[in-house]
Amino acid sequence: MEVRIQEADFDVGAEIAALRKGDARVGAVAVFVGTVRDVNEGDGVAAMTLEHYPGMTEKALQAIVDEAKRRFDVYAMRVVHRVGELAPSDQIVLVAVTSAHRGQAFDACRFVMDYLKTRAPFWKKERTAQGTRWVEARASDDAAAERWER
Amino acid sequence: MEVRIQEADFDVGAEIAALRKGDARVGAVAVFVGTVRDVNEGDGVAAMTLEHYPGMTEKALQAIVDEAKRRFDVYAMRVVHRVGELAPSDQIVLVAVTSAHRGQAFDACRFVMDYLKTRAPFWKKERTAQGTRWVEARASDDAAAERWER
Amino acid sequence: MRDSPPVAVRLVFLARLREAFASPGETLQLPASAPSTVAGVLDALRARGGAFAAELAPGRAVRVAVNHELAKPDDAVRDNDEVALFPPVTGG
Amino acid sequence: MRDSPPVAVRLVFLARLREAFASPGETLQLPASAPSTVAGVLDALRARGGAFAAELAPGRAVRVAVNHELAKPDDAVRDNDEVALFPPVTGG
Repeated sequence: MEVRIQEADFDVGAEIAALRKGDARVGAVAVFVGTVRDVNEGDGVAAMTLEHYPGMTEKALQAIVDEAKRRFDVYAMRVVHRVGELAPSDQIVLVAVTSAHRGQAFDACRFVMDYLKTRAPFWKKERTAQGTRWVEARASDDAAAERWER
Repeated sequence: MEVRIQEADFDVGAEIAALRKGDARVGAVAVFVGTVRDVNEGDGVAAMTLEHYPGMTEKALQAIVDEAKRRFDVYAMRVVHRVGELAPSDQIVLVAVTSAHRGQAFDACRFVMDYLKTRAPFWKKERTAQGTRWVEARASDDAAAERWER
Repeated sequence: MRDSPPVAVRLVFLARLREAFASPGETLQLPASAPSTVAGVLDALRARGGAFAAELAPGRAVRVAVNHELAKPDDAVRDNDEVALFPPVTGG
Repeated sequence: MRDSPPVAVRLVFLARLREAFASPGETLQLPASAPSTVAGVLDALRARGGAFAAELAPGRAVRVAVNHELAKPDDAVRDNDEVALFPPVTGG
């Protein structure tokens, strides 16, 4: 499966190994892992809940992966995104890409993250000493996604 | 150790875990793994030997890591490069970077790979059906490194 | 008044909007006078006042997906469409 | 002829150059007439002809490191420096 949404943690090494398995054309593997930071907007974060929109989420992620495959010369891609309750340092998201060459692998990996950040229906709710709050979207994420439209 | 040169293979998952360990400020981990392709310049590659320049190699890699830390807002970096005899699909190099945000992590990871490709004293010798040959440097690698000078 | 057939959409409220509206969703019968568009749906909800007017006020960032695809205000909605309202996404 | 003290450098040949010169390195006494620079070292080697002239011919891409730092033709070399000659790198 190119796209997975799950409550369980994932094993980065195992995911990369599965993605590469049997394909000796691969010369480059670019990987991104997003993790829960213990501080956001200056406040300590004790826990986080990740909500999503079942039904749309898988389609949105698959559409992003398909677009990346159209734009970049890559062999295989994988996106794993967790939902539910997470703690600081927990893994949230994995994007892994194989290609013959590093430029295409890096570009495709970054493209998927930039689009995921603005188009995939996930929402973070943080618990801090002041109570719970929904994380606000960042203008810098919109700007990062728009760079690919130029 | 931020920089290692070794004949032994490396465990990507373990390297990432060690890099992240104990640092809950981390929100982004960018990783690159370079692997031996079974075809290069149109010829099948049966095996590869990686030679380096002991004494200079460690210094060159550390200088690249230090420069990346000056340029980008990152927490921790790790470079592992193998030498000796390798086969198709074998891992060659790992670059891993942690940061608060993905843009800096991606940039630092790619910067290290681009500089490593043009400044770290490693040479590949391939064994093909036609015999052994030293891999020729690519103009595209020089161009990739020069992008960071602008 | 128009002659077009009645349009009912299945609304889904997510994240902050689900909490603000104290509901995961509902079925909305579009007023006969309303255009069968995303904007028409938002206007019908705003007309209720209260949390709907506040959360969907012009200038508040609200995203809409019709049948799981991101949609714009002028996009059409049809009878039985699933129309989801949510804040800008913050995953990854 | 100049009065400067004699300069001997420890040459290291790597990768294709090690094979072409059939040697991992040697100690080179720079001629008294040669400038104590990277270019002076390369000229002294080229003057030997054979594989040295061929591999170090103008237009061939050769990199030089002095005491483990990448160096340019005008960079100085001093007595007992380690001067490595190698093709453009191809790691990663």
